[in-house]
Amino acid sequence: MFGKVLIANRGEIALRVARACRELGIRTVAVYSTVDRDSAVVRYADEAIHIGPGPAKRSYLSMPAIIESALRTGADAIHPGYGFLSENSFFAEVCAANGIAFIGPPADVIARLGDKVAARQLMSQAGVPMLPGSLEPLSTVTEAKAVVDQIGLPVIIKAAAGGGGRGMSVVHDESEFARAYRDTRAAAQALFGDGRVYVERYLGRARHVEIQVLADGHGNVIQLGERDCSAQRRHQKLVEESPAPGLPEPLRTAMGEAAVRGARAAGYVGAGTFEFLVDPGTGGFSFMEVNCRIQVEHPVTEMVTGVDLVQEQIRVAAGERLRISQEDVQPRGAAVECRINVEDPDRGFAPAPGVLQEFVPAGGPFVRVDTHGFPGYKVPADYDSLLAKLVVWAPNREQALERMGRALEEFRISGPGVRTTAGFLGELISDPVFRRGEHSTSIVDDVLA
Amino acid sequence: MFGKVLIANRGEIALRVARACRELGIRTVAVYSTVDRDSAVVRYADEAIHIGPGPAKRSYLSMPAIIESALRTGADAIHPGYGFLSENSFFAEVCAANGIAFIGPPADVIARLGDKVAARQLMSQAGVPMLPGSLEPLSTVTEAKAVVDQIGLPVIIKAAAGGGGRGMSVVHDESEFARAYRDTRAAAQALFGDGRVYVERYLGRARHVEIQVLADGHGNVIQLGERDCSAQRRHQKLVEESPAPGLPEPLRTAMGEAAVRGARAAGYVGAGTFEFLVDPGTGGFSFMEVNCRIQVEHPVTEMVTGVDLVQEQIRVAAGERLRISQEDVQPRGAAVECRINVEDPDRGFAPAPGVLQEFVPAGGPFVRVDTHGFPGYKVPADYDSLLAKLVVWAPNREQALERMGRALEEFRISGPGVRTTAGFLGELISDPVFRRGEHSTSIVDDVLA
Amino acid sequence: MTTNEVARLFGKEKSGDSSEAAPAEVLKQLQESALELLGGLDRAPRSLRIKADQVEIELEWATPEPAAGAAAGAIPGAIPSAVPGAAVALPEAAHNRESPTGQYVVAHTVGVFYRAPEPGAKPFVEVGDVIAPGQQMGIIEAMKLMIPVESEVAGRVVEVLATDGAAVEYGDRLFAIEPADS
Amino acid sequence: MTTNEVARLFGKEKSGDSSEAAPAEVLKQLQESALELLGGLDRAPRSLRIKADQVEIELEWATPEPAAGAAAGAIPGAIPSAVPGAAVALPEAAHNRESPTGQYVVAHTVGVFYRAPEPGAKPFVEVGDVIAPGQQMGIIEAMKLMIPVESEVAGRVVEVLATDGAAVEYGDRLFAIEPADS
Repeated sequence: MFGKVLIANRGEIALRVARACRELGIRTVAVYSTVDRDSAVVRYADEAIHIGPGPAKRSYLSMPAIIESALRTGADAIHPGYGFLSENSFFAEVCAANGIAFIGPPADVIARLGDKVAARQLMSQAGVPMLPGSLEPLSTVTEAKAVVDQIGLPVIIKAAAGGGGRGMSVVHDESEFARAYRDTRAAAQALFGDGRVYVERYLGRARHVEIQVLADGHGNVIQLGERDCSAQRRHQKLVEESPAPGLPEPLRTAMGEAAVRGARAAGYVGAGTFEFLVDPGTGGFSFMEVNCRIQVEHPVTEMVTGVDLVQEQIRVAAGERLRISQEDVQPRGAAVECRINVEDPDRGFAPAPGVLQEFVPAGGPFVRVDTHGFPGYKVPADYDSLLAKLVVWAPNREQALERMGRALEEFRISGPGVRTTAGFLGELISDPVFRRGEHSTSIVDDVLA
Repeated sequence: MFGKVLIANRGEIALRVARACRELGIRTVAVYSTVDRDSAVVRYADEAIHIGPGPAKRSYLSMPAIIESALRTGADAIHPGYGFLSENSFFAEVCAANGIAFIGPPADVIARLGDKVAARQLMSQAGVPMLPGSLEPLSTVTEAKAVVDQIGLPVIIKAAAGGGGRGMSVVHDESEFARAYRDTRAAAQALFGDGRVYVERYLGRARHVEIQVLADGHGNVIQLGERDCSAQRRHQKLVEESPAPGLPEPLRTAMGEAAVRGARAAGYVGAGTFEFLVDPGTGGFSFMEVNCRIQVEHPVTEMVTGVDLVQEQIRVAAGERLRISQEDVQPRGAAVECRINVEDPDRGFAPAPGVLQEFVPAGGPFVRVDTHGFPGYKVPADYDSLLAKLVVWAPNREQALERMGRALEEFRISGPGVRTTAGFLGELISDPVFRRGEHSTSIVDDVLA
Repeated sequence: MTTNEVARLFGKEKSGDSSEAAPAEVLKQLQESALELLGGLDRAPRSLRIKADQVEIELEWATPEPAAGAAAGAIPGAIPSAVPGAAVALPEAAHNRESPTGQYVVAHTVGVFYRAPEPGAKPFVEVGDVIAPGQQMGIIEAMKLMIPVESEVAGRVVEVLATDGAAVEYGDRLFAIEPADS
Repeated sequence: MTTNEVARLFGKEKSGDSSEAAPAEVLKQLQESALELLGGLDRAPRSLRIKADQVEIELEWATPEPAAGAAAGAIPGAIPSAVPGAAVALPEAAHNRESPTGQYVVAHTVGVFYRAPEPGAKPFVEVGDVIAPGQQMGIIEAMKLMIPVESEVAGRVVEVLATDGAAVEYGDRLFAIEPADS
């Protein structure tokens, strides 16, 4: 096992990783930007290094600063959290070149799964269901149109290097196709420096359901059930839950098996997530992408399975075997996570950071809070607006939502200029549409409407 | 189901009950003494009534003030929490006489189980194992000595009306017996207004293991496994855990069955606890007492079983059936609770209350905090010193203790004059004696020695 | 939360239902009212809070001016421990009406307050009555128990603050008293 | 937690139900009201808070002696935001040594600081040297990359604050500078 881990991240996930390390008896190094110097993880970690100014490019995305910090402190491994360098295959290579373990999949696995065209090919070969579309990047409009003729409209044009909702366009009308194709290529080139795009059928009111997997370096791959992340606003997840409400058992089983098959085919090691779209019409599911990192919403799975995903992730990165087998994974009850962001729902969810004059997290039975907030903390405006993840568990979904309602109500966050999404989330989860659990990615718009 | 519940208690348990009510959609009434007017539950509840000054006799123990408040607010039921009026059979009767449901066992059951002599008789008839001793109160020294001759020394002389460690004396030497007998009678008379005493064999290094039961008014009685509460200091529990480490499975089963048998024999309804002594020498167990209330340490059972005991308690008090059967109770993993008291371990655990300048509860994976503390809260000196219950869960005891260690470390409580037991508890749970799990009620003294 | 030295003056009325005075006007009134109030006080307050509709004003002073008389003066922000049975000068229930003497007979339990021994009967005391320590001044009924309200001081009834049949809580002011020795 | 020395001035637009005064207007009114109120008080308060509709003003003074009409003033306790990329006068790393001029060249990355291009060579700069903007003053090695340390100002080296081969963090002071225009 590692003796010391450097945490190349900030906010709640940095604290989450530090907690896992402490429970495993591993020493921790926090790295921080200037605006994060008074943050919770800086206090919490055994050591802390000031690596750069607020802008992530010069701090949390600066490979030299992070590698240098790891070498200087004698860290055996780097945990990248999510975002920032977590799915950067080059960073994983640089870590290896410097004799530092990267807590994530091998660099080549990240590279292959990060290329959506390559991932589609791989998963298709592994027998993972796929939406009809192109398996190769499309070089011309004519070629692209041929695919569209074959699969029918509507279609979605996606950047091979995209992900997380960026670099894609939906086309409903054939007349718009040529233009959309060119625009998406240009956007992809601009955003990712890679203009390759592909086309697949577009599902309008699909559900977003993902499967959590864990794999070690000894050939063991398990899946830990699903999370429904359909409740999104502009591709930002707001509420996640497990089990996915009303998901037929055979479908759940098939998705779990597909994820394990896909992970094996990719040579996956670590904690990962297979994202699928579920078509409420046909009841079919299709591969979307693999996230080669721990996810924001991983606590949902932890609450129902009792498995500490971050601990397992660290252990397998250290070469250990998974402590649990597929049979040990026995999901129990229902868990729901709400992301409390410092945003103003009344002003288009504009960021609303500031000093937390009052910060009293929810507590009591079956409530978990992952947050880097504390009274007096100044939330910087430089990064994403996630302040706290509020997660609850109950024997069933209905009770879990009641519990979430009371937990959201009792969470007290205030300060000059500070606004949060807690109230909005409370309304969302008590809406009859949400309660019915007939999720699709347009549920938030439906509720807001 | 009730429409409104009055909570006749304060501190963390009042908040615990209010949370359960909110999750069940029940409105709440808090009652408070002058020193508690800025307390968490006063804010939390839908209504709050100022019932008296700091001294409990004139507030939380004042039946007229509480009943009057319930009648005025139209509460259907009163939840007494633990302590105060929770095991007062007369109060349960007064509630009934005023048409208010008492959330606890029927008055006559409380009365019978509260009389330790009557409880011994009842449990003995129900086939619950008992330490050798007298089943009747002893009227004379001669009579008492006859019992001692029969069962052998050492013995413990206990007040029939006692409980919770008060009103008892251990006798190791026959020459001390007569004096101890008379002293205990006198103390019992003074403390409880009831001089009746009985004698049973004394177990020096026994374990304190208790079984949680739930019973409804329709004949359903289930047990939810055990809690080991051996880690005590002067009869005050410090750390509780489930499962009891190293408890043989047949013993666990036998204890659970005995508790269910006992609860049935008593006509028990509600949440209750059967306390047993386990003799590490013989591996036998014997009945100690029944606690006719929700216990401080109930979260330990909630964490391993997933059952919300307070919700169930309220539901059965409203006449509903238990939602779970014995088969549904499938304990998972290990849970540990530490009681964080505002006491100074360096000064003989003297109370050390004050204003909480800093109060940042532990958080993250598998951590639960039940507390009425918040930043700026002035802990009054008028009541018991329990400020927070820190409860953790993990797949096994070793991981749970590692998790508890990190959670105790990250819990930040400070203020002028404020001291807590958190640091002491951290030392206790990391002590090799404690880690081995060979518990007895002298474990704290052993570790401190 | 926060220190005891905060006195807040703010209202949480939800969505204003139209038919109210314009906030600007209310604000002006509140402002005047605040200054008037402060001018009319002969003991400087530690804090002041005024609220009307959606508008509120809150003021707080750091240093307490030496308090003239009264139990309240001493330590700012300290919660005076309630003396069991003390029926005079309990400083809480700030919403209660003020007495110029600062002395009150307060409710010592939650219950229903009665001024007379039975409906229609003559009240135990009236404004202007001279009272002696231990003299019964009313009744509080709690759980059907009739608990006498007695004065602890000698003095004169200045004002009756609670109406007959009112539901009172612990500490609520029932009578304003002018002590005999003041 | 929160300092007592916070002065706040903020608006909380909620569901703007049309028929209300514009926040800007309300704010102006509140501001006037605050100043008027303060002018009318003969005892200076420790804090003041006014709220109307969605707008509120809150003021708090650190010292018991408040400045007259201090409404605006400097905000005590405010954290100055770091200027990205500024290699001079970064206010952090308070443990670093002070310069009489208050101007420094600081480390712009974490790494090992070298004063000379190679071991044994002459340092890039010495105390007393006059430097120009863009002039190399040292090297920071991070992940085997050699990153030049350059001055952003013209001036003179007053003191060398970091030793050759020292492990430095972002923002650590390397040189004290007397700017040419000071």
